[in-house]
Amino acid sequence: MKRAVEIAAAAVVAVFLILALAGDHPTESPIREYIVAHGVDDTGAVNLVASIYLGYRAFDTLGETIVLLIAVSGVMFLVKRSKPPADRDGDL
Amino acid sequence: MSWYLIAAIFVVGIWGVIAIPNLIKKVIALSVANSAIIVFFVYYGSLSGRTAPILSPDAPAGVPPVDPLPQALMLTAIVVGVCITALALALIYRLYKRYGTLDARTIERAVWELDE
Amino acid sequence: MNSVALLVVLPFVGSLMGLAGKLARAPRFFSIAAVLPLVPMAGLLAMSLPAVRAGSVISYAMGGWPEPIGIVLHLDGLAWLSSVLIVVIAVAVCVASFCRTGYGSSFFFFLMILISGMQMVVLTGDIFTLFVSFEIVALAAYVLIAYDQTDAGLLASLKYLILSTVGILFFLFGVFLIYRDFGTLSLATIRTLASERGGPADGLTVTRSIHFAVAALCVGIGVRTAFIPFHTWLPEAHAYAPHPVSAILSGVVIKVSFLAMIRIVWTLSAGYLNELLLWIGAITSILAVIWALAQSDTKRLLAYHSISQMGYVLAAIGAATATSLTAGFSHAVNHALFKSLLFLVAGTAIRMTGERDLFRAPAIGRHSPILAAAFLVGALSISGIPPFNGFASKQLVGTALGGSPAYLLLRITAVGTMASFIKVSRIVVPVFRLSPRRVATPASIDPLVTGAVAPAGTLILFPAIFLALLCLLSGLFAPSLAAFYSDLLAPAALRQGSPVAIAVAQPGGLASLYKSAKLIETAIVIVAGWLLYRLVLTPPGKRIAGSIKRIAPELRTVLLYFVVGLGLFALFAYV
Amino acid sequence: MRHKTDILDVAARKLAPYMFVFGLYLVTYGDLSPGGGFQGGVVIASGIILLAIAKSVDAVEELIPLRRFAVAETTTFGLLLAVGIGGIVAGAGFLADFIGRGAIGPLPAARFVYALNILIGAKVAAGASLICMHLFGEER
Repeated sequence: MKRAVEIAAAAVVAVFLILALAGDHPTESPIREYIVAHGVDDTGAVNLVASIYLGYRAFDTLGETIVLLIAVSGVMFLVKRSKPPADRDGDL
Repeated sequence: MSWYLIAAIFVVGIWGVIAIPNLIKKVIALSVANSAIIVFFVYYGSLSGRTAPILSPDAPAGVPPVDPLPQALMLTAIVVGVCITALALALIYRLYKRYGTLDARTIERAVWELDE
Repeated sequence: MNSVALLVVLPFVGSLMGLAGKLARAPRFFSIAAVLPLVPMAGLLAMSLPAVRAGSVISYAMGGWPEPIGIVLHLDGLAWLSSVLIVVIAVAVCVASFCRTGYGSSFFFFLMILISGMQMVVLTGDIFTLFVSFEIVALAAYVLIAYDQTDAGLLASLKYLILSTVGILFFLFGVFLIYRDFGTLSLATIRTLASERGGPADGLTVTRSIHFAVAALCVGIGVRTAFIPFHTWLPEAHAYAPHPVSAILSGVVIKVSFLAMIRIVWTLSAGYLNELLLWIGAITSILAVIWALAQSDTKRLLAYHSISQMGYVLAAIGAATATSLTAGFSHAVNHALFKSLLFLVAGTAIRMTGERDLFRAPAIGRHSPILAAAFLVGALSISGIPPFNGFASKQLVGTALGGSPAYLLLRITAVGTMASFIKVSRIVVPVFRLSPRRVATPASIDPLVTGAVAPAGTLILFPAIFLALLCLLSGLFAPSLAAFYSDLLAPAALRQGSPVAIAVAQPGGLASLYKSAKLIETAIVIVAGWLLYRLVLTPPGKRIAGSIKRIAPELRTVLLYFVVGLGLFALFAYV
Repeated sequence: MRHKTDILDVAARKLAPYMFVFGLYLVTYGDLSPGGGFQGGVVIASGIILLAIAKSVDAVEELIPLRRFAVAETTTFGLLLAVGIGGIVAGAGFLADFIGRGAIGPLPAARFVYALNILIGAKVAAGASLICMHLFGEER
């Protein structure tokens, strides 16, 4: 019974994906054409991935480094301290 | 066809998160599903060209490069996925140290009965 | 104009101060330095008010790259309002956090990161940046929820992590579908492309996979917004987080993600989701209030009320009538104000008495009458008693919903809210201690008698009084505030292609705020609430409450709920 | 590590420097060839992690104190923000290229991308190895 529910859930996800992926889709993208044409001139990076990653979408990259920073300090915070903080609330 | 293969990876990941009680395996399943999403993007990007998106002077002329945008986006997504995994492992580690088990059901029963 | 970028950058600088405090071992100084950027942020927002109110959008291209290529931040009325809300609640929460010595500068690091992440969510006009900012908010929230390192906190955090990561994977899938069809990630460009492709008659006739994309995006954000059936992480996460964190999580985090969802629904003009949102909202509000009524843990009860009140917001937005946007927003703002207030005071009460169970906790009213009064203001606001702000926005929601059958559910919810706040007010005022459970606390160990109640600290009084005053003022000036909100929101809604004529401001609907019919209705709600409260305390009522309380879905069930919700949204997308 | 052999020890010691060099290569040539700050940083971090697994976290800590990693992580974040704000100060906008471009030659032409690559490489290397060493370090 439990298995059946789980398989049903997976089936819902599968049907969702199949229906969502079906159909024809255009492959032309104005952004791609712009980047291929102007990427090197705009940012100077021959590697277009780098020119997007650190040029056009550098703000995403900043956000990503912040996510990394939170993860690092979160892991340090959670794993290092084995004894509970000194000032505990009485609550659970 | 490839779309459906990638979709299968995603479904396996989601199924694993739901069905496997072991917390570490749940996190692995999350990573699997995350990888499926990454492959979706990169595969779609690869459909539109033939060469790497590096426009150095010695690159073959006339061959369109693949779409670089999904690749750049997925770099970010990969980092985010790694960070989530790390944080999840740290949390699981703390719970494991306290309860001596990785079974989600056992831990949940123990924790929520604490405050009954 | 740099002000928009600074709104995001300043909290980052603050968080850097928090980190520096960790390394430099001078936590007190750096903690204060960490929260100081909130002051210039408030100034920047005040400065940009005239332009925003005139209906213009202040845009800022990150790195100077224009819209479809780069990332552009937009400060419109919607973003301005939510940004102000974030800053106001953040100030109150930061002051309250200083009141306890246990929070080092790393706490403020995570708090400021959370704030900057929320600023990114409200300002960004790019769906992939939206994903990144959601993850910033989420990771900071995971750590903050587990900050006290209790077992319950750790597990609540892990539960939230797994559920919302599954959600965000679907969100990314939605981003993928949109990129595949439109070849762009900027919401404004998507909007123009979509309206070019389809006739504007029924909104848009985009491909079916875009409908699925909307479903996937909504499901991903739905986990953050915590409406049924994605609500399951919230009670634990908000209840076992440190008290100031609960205040900010309940106050703004869930609303900010909801804003992002409305933006996406508007942009892709998924008007067909309105009906679903309306009913999900109504059902969420009533089910959550039943759950709340059954709780005996103070913070859990408040957490369930957050879900319930988000139901009101959802229903109002879903109703898609002339006043609905203003109604939903003013309720969201008001809820942020009074729920933060309630969480802060309840947290202080728990800290003072060391007891989470509201039946066993002694009332703090005699020790700190100001806090008790502030709590009562919050309780009166949330139960919709005039002249506090909850009354005004609930009446507005009523106007927005009109004669819809969903409004009936919301009326019943109002009764439940009343009852549960009579119940929870016993942590501050001993007047309501009529329960037979009172004998469970003999006078000999009653902390009130033995003096085991810790002092509240004076610093907590400032945010409490501040928020209570805001609750009162926004209630008294509700009509003009509502007009102000609709001034701000209408252009933003129209620009993003909201499918219905939400733009019409209707202060007339508010002029009749204090009509006798409404006051009588409120009186009926009060009486019914009191009766319900008495009913819950009878033995059969307690038995039912106990069995409802024991329904605590475990992780597997939670994920199955998630899949059910996914199916629901997909069904609406498909039909 | 309970069952440690000399092979593991020697292999790790010989391999790690090459991984560092390769990582540095990926970081510094990220704007010209496949690679970049993140990828190179991860390779450097995996070199450190290899040392930590094959020898011990303590051995790595003797080499470089963990605290220094944390300082590096914070400093690079501060520098990234400073670069972003520098764009505002220079009038080009947050995170805009305000350094300008050099000619193609021995020095990198895309100076801005190059600088960001190095910052992100350092940050990722420090961050990823910190995460892993904290998770290993508890074994003691």
